[in-house]
Amino acid sequence: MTLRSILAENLSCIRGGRLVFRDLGFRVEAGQALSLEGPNGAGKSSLLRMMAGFLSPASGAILLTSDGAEISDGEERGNFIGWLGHHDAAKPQLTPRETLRFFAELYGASADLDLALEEVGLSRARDLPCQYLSAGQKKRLSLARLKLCNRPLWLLDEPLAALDSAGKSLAAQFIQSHCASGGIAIVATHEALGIQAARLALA
Amino acid sequence: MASIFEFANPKRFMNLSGTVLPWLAAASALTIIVGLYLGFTAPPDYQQGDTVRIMFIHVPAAWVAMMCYGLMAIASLLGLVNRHPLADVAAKSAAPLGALFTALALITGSLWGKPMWGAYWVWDARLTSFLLLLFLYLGYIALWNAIEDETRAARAAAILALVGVVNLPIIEFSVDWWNTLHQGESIIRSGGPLISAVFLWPLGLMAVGYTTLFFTLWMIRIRTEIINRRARALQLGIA
Amino acid sequence: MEAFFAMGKYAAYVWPAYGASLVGLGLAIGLTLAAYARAKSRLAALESGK
Amino acid sequence: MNPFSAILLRDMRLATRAGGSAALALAFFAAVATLVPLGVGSDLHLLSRIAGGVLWIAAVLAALLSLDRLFQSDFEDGSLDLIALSPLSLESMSFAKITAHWLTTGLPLTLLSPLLGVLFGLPPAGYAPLMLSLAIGTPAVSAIGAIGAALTLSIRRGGLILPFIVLPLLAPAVIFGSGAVLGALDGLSNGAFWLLGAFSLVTVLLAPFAAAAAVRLNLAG
Repeated sequence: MTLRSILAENLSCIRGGRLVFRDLGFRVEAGQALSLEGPNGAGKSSLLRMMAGFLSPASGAILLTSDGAEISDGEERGNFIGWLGHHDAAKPQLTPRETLRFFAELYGASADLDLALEEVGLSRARDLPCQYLSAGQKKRLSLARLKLCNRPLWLLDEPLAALDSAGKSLAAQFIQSHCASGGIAIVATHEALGIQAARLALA
Repeated sequence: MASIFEFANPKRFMNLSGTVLPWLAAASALTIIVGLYLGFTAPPDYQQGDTVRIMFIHVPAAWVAMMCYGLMAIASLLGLVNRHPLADVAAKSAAPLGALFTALALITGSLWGKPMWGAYWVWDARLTSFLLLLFLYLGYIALWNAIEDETRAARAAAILALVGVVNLPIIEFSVDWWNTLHQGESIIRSGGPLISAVFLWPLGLMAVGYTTLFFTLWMIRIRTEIINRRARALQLGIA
Repeated sequence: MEAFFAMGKYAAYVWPAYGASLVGLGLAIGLTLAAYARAKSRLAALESGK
Repeated sequence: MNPFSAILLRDMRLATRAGGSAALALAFFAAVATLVPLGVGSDLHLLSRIAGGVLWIAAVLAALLSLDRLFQSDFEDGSLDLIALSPLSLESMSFAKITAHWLTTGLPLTLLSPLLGVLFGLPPAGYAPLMLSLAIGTPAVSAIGAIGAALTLSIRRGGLILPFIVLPLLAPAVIFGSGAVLGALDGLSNGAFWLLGAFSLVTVLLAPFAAAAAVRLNLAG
């Protein structure tokens, strides 16, 4: 199921009784990236969670078109989404390899785990329980998991956080090759992504 | 905007409750006063003597306690299914009242049974299920207060109320089964043919009185909650 | 009147039961009405103050 | 390997690894069972009568002890978002977690229970009924506890409120469970095993839906 585009029309969001944003709209075509910018509390994360279908909009709609079909249901949209959140979903007692194997099985992705770990520079720390990994290493593990799950619509929340410069360029390269292969990436970020992307400022 | 502010001023409910409230309050006061008068002027029961008069305040409290949990479950279902915030407010306002009436049923029940059993608390099937009902209410209230975010608390409590209402008959049955295991037939005969006609009138009136009192208090508490949320919305400068 | 309060030697059960109910319902009515009045005055102050 | 067993095996691995909740639950179960005679006295006749009830209550408390992290640890480290977006439905995830919890807590408690029965002077004839009632009943404890765990996953100290909100819902399990052991001891067949089995079946089938609904509402948090 190849993804064509994702469209959001006059979205508004209420969280904890507070109006987070109102009348937000955008459209992203396959192969494009969109970076969400704005101060803390502007609702970048809320928008991403809304795109992921976790949070239903107070008003407005999100429409995803894949070859032929238009999907407006949040839960159904979930099957298209590759998610990278604030936290790195790495259990302290499990090793990077075990973590990747779990998500590969969960998402039904058959992939070479060692190659995936190598790509993000974690092959040396492969059998070390994640509690000993640095924040940057855990973020790299999340990037490996994101790529491994092989989903067309990437929703990334601060992917560059905790990464060193090598890590940042690795993340940028991942996003670029993802878009090049026809995927969409919507990224909430404070730093410049270093790739060609449309920008949407949330006041 | 089906959001928290949409009902900030639910005109329909406020107008409706505004007109109904005085009548409801008057009806409840009247029925309770007449019920009490008839209750105290009725002759003592040939078996239980004057303790039978406790039945006039035990049975209505027990009835309202169970009715309230049913209403809470219905409001929770409405709140969950079509996300109507007024339903959440209704469920939230009902719980403390339900807990109060359950507690009253427990107190009056144990006082009613004391002369016969010789002890203030006996693990009688009916009293035990009311004790568990009280825990259901207190659990509901505790869950609501433990979660900060208002809408999340409402939905979590609604799920607990629905799980509770599905389990209530099972709990009732298991307690009755348990009671026959340990103690034989339950002692309090709280309803049915045994009551002579002279007691039926006060019991009926008090039941109506307690029920209308419950609805009066419930409606006032809902209005209070709506007004508070309206005020909070004004303070936040949103509505 | 004396016989009335004796409640046929069950006074120690009937009156506490009625007493508890009176206190319980009285508290409920009192607290509910107090909260209601407080809310209304708070709203009135806010709306006039705006 | 399908997603269901991915979650099942991961949760079991996490529970049985060092610091996992399985060993703690067993230790707690044994601790409660040894404390009661110290409090109640060593009269074996009395202890054998209350053995079924005490061991059942200890089993319920031990299970609840390890339940409040059932969803919370995945909620806090972001795994729950990823699981929600995976092909596995939240209902099947909840069922997998309930099964993993029972296999790492309910089942070991059941196997350990005759040993503690000895401490209570439970006659050997009582071992089989005790184990049977725990084997049939502890799934219901895991299921109802899972609903409570899902409802309280956003509360920082949810562990304290969890036993409180599920207490009345667990009453039938304790009643039928200990009733079955007592009935077997007295040689009267009171149908408790069947009632316990029915209760377990109903709760295990319905709990995943309630737990999934509670998880879903917390994802929208």
